Amino acid sequence: MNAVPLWLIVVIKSAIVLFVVITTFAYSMLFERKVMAWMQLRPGPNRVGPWGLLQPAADAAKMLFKEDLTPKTADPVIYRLAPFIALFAAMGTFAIIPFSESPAGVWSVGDVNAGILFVFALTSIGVYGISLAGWASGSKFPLLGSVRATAQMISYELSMTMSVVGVLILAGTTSLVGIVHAQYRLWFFIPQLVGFGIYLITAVAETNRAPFDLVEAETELVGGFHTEYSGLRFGLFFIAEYMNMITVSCIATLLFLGGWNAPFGLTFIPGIVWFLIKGGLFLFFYIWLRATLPRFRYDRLMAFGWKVLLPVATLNLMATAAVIAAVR
Amino acid sequence: MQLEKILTAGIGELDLCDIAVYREQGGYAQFERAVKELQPAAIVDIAAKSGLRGRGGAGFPTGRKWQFLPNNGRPRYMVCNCDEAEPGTFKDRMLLEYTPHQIIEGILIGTYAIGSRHAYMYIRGEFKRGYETFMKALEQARAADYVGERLFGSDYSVELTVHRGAGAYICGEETALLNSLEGKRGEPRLKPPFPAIKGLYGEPTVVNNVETLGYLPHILRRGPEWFAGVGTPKSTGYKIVSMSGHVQKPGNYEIPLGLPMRTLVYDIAGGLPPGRKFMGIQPGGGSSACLFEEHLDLGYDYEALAGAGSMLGSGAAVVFDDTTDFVKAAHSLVRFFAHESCGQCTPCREGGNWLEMTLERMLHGRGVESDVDMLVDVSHSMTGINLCPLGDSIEPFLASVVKRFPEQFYAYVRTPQTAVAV
Amino acid sequence: MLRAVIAGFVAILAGFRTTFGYLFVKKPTIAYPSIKKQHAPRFHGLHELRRYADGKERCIGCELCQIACPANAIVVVGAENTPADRRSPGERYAARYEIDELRCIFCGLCEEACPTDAIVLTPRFEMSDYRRGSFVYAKDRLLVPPQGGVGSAPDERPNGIPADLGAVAQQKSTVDIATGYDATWYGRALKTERRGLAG
Amino acid sequence: MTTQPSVKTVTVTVDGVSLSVPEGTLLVEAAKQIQEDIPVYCYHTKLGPAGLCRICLVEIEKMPKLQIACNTVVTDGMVVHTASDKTMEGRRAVLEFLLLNHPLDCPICDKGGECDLQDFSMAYGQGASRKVEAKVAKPKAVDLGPTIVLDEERCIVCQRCVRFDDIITQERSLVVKDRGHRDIIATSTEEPYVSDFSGNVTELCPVGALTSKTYRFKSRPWDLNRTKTTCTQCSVGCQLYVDERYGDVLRTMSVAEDETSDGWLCDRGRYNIGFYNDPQRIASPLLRRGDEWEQIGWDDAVALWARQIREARDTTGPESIGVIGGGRLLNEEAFLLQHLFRSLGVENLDWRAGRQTVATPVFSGTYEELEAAQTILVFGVPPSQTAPVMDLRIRKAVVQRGARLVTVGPHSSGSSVTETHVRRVADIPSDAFDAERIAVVFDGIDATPMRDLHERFAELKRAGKSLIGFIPGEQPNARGAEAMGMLPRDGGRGTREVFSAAKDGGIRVLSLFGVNPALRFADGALATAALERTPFIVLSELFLTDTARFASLVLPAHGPFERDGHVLDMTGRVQRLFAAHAAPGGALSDGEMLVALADALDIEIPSPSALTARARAPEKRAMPRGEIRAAAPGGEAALRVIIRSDIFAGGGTVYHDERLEELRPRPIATLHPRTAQALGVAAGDLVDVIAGDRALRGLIVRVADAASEGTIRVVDGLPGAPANVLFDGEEVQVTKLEPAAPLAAAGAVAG
Repeated sequence: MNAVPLWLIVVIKSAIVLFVVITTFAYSMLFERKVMAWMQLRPGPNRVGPWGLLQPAADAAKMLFKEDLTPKTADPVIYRLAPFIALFAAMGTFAIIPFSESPAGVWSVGDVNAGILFVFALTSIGVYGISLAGWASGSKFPLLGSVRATAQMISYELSMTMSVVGVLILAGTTSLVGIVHAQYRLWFFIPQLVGFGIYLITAVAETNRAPFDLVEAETELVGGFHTEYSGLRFGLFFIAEYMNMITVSCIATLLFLGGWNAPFGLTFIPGIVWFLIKGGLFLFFYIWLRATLPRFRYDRLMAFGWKVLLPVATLNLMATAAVIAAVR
Repeated sequence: MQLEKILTAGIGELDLCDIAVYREQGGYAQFERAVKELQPAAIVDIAAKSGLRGRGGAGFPTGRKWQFLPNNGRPRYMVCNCDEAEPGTFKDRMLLEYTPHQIIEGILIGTYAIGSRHAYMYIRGEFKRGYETFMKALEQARAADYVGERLFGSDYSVELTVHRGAGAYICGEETALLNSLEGKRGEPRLKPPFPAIKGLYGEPTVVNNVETLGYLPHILRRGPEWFAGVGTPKSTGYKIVSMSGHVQKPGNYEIPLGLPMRTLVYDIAGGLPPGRKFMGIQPGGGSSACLFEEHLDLGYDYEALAGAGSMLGSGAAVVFDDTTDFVKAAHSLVRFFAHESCGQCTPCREGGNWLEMTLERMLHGRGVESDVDMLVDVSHSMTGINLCPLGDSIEPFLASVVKRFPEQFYAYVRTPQTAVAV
Repeated sequence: MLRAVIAGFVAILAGFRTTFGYLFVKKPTIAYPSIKKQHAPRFHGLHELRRYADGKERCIGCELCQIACPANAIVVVGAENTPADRRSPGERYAARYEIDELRCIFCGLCEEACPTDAIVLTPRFEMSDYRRGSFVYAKDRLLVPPQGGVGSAPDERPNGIPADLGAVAQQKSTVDIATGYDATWYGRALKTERRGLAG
Repeated sequence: MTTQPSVKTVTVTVDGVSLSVPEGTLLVEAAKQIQEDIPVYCYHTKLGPAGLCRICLVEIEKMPKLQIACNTVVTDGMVVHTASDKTMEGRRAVLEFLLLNHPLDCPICDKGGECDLQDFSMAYGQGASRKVEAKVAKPKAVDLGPTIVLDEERCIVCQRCVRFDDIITQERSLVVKDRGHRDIIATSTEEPYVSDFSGNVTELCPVGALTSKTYRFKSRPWDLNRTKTTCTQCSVGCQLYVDERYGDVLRTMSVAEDETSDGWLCDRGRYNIGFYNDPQRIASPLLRRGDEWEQIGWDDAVALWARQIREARDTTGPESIGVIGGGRLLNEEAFLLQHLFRSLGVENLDWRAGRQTVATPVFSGTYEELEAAQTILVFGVPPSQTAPVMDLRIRKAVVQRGARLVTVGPHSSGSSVTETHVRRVADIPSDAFDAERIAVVFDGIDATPMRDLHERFAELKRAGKSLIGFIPGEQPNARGAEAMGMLPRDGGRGTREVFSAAKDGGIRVLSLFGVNPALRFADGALATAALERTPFIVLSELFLTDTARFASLVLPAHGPFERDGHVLDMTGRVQRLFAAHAAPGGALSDGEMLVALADALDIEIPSPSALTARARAPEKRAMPRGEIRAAAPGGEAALRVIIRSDIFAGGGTVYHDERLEELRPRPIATLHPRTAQALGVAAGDLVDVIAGDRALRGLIVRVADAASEGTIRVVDGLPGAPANVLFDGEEVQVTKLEPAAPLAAAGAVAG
């Protein structure tokens, strides 16, 4: 151990995680397109490679070679910086996410004892990328998109945090590994069913996915905050979005679905597999949702966030606290 | 039946081409009397009183025609129409070849009557013998000072110019004749203006038929009352009828107008050949409608024939017996009129040819049933809308025979199923 | 209120069931161009200019198709035949005949208007290209090559469909069929899978 | 005339509408008052009724048969039905007859789309023919002459063409041949149909039987973009429609209601349209570099031009600058031209660049007045070749109104009407001046007879007679140029003096606008010498003409149908031009050039609206004195040269219009048979015509009875055979060329 310096280990770990996450991103995109197509009675991408498996590579190449445009009215520095903020925030969370556990230790880049706070901190930064991108584009649709993004983030992050606090109360720790360990017997989505529901909804809203994708809203805002973006910079937003999806999937897995814990005592299957299956299911749910539900109207989105979700989340939190207090 | 001969008197008996013989018969005396004793207006009055009508076909009162001339001091012309080409007509030719002096005298009287000093004689191109005879007679008349300057010591001078046509039927139409005289294409002119106002070389002109002018000396000699007393009140005087077709004695007969056609056919022309049955008669040349058995008792005069739907025309009566194929007869006439169309106006130019081709097709056994109706329809639509009467000449005969003998036409027609377009 | 919420929730679930069920339904998509469908016999596709049996062009350059065209897609300029260079039987032929297939709405009015049955719409519909300009089809691509089958007279066609249209369309194809333009990702030419009139 | 109260009106009822029309009106014209278009084929307003087609049948109450409206004079109380069942049936029958033998090749027929037979068939005809026999076959595509193709099958024998040739042009070469359904249109002599007005028959033809060779199969009428503008091929100022498609001027059509042209066009105006896109047309300014032309940009060209002008003015003074042109410019451009150069102090301004010396008559008259004249005196070159459409008016006056035509000078009128031809002014019959209305047509070249008759004219005017003058000159807008001030004032030099000065090296910069003095100036030798000696010549032209050989800078200009503005016709009427064709990209209009030059020279120019107002309000200027170099006196028996005009002569547009090749005059010398015999030459020989050291070489001899004895007639303005080396009326010698290679020589001069 000593022969290898810590920074190198971190770099190697980061590289592995990045590779895995990027690949996952790439194929989750293909996965989404395929699943969406099937649900819409289409074959989906099938021209590049067998069953369209090389489609992500083709898309990447395309993104790379497209012209990178900057509008005349844009703030050039922020305009160029914004996608990186979004991507950085999205990627940063993977630094602390534990994927599995083995006798040698936890499978994560870094195990942080306040991991959940770190995650929320980073995802909150992510909205800056979107807001800045919209503002810096210097045109009206992106600006509207960014305004929406900000409002939506604030509205739903409250409820999300509240739903997560219930888990923290149950687990008694803010360490992600600790939370997983706390679910060894009982996955938290059972006691925290309401919280899990709120988390599902708010997670979708947080990641600007359908039916809460009002930030992009092609029908009203052309492309929302990324209307002016093209080429690689647009690709970065794209990556960030999927990264966020993966992140919230992982968080959901860790907080509510027992992380890498095997269900029904099927422990011969490695924990990482379970982790992936659970995350994958969560991702599938995302896509399913998108293929099924139409987009919310903006005022209803806000009304739902403040008038339904927040009270319910508060009640849930208070109930959880009351139960725990009573048990202890 | 013995008839009094007026114009035809002496034909076949005397050599009337000789001016001496003609003068012995009283020739040129009336012209001399006219110039010496009568004012032109008086002659016009006599002609009007006599009821003399144009013998060329239209039957327009001669006196009235002369009265139409405007009194504008412009030169005026007399034109004698000897372009006889109507199928079945051969009276002018006879007059031209046998009594040319009578014609000359008639022309001269007419010329004097209308106050003209220049007359034209338009002779059909095919009349070679008649032309030569006439020219000889004209030389004699000139030599005898009937044509020339200051006649009979008066200050009246007259010139007579002879013009030969080139063989176009249409030049029998007066305005086409004038065009031909002027050296233009023999095409009818647009009327109005009529020749009496604007005729030869744009001046007032009278065009009279040979026969019409020929009666003038006789009317002068015997008085208009005599002439008006013959015939019917409206159709006065005599008329030479060219009888042809299925009669035993075809030829020219001079008859008083109003004579019943039965007399004309059976008594004068000798009736039909033995064993034949009378089927029809075309009383007034190729452009007149065919008349039938029931019309035979009608008088041969302008009104009666017009009343029966036909016309007296130039007085060429063609008799048809029961051996006649009326389809062929119609085809023959239609072909003539189609060929003679000058091509100026559309219905005549195109319609005649169309009918000819249709009849020809029927004769060749390629007709269809609807063709028979079409013949009547087309000939009717080309009638009444033409510049000159030629285009209207096809319908009368064709329509009358189709109506009377439709079975003859249908006999040439195949059943529609087997018909093929040619 | 609660009932409404539950009903809404059930409705959403029904929606989820529908979309999930579709995952396992056979997809109706036809894998064009690997697989081609037989289209209607009178399908209106790419035009062609036809010839008479003696090889002369049917088109007389009368421009009636041009005036009939509701999309203003056709340009015709006439010229006079000379004894030395006789293109069509009459006096006049089309010196220029161009159709902008991008403007064309394939309504077939040109075919209707043509007095000599010179312009016909074939069933061929594949005419993709990379430049706009190449969609202006001139006589070089519209006119049936002299050796390319002369076409039957209009009244001899079964059901009014020219018998040899397919063959002509194949001849006039803008893409070289012999080498094949449609292949799988690993390079297998799909010529053998072709169906329809173009193959 | 129409205002006289003596004209009685009659009332006629047409289709229930009561109309009041002057007595004597034809029914077909009366019906036009209520837009009741009675169909006609043979009838034409200007040709009168013919009664041939029988389509204009109408039903008139109290008349048993249908009557033709074209020859029915309306009478008071007449009641007419133009759309009754009987009328329609009559029209249907006539149309059926008309279409019996019509080939129905409408798809390839040039008339298709604007054909009366089509229109009336749609309106009154029946759908199908009942005729089953084959149609009568007649010759198709008969070459009737150099301009016209006849399709006998389409002909409906309305004889409009024949009557046009008879009544309007009085030439009488078209006739109907054969008769019945076999009749065809042909020329009386079997010779090609050659007429300077041949194109009109294609417009008159109600079907597609007569078509123009230039327009044959070029387009269909619905494709054409039509612009109404003024023809500037000569000074008559006919209005015409220009039909253009895809950037090609395809045909021109007359304007029926035009008062100037009376609805007719000459063949030059009608057919000289093929040069606009000629490959030889100059498309950018050309600068001479030795023997080569170099294409330069407009900025450079104008800068060079301005520099040359400024230098000349500053060093040798404005007298060393000359400007010639205006006769081919618009009024606006002519005004701008003189304004610009006058601002520089230049007075050497003149439009006169040919033989014409005067453009504005003392007493102007309209063409209608010319038509009404009782005596028409024509001095010098007859208008039949310089202003053909005006000549039609003269013919109309002579034939239809009985006017007397007297031609004075070496030329006879050349038109087909009777005339009195005298050589000298003194020989004019004195009774010619007795008429109340006298028109004087003067070629504008040699004003001597005008001066001789000046007293006489003044006397006539004092006697209150109507005396009107016309100058059908060589340049279309010469009168406009005069009215806009393109004449030397205040001691300025005219063209002849400018050339004389230039010959002595006194001119440094010469700007020529649309003129070709090398070919057209009366004294060709002087012009050539002057152009050779001038250091810097700027020429605004469409093509590299004979004058361009001397130019240093050639500027591409706009052609006749590419211009927008005003001109004055020879009667002084302002005529409007509208651009009907887009000029080549590199060309500028003369006005644009002048504006650019003014800009480069810092000269203030009037605003466009002021310019237009000026162009519309011409100033009447006193008639300047025409001068011409007198021909050298010669013996009585001397052979004299007569320079004649030809409508298809001229160096520019006609020679770059390949479609007119057949119509261009050949370099021909016409001699009377006896003169030819005396000279020992025969028809077809090649001769040189020599006067002193000047010679016109390689002319083809033609022998004609119409030529005067003791004269040799040559054509003016032929590139390759410039007749202006000789003086009109000069004594010449003729040398016959040895027949070494006559064909090659003929080719050389013809080219």
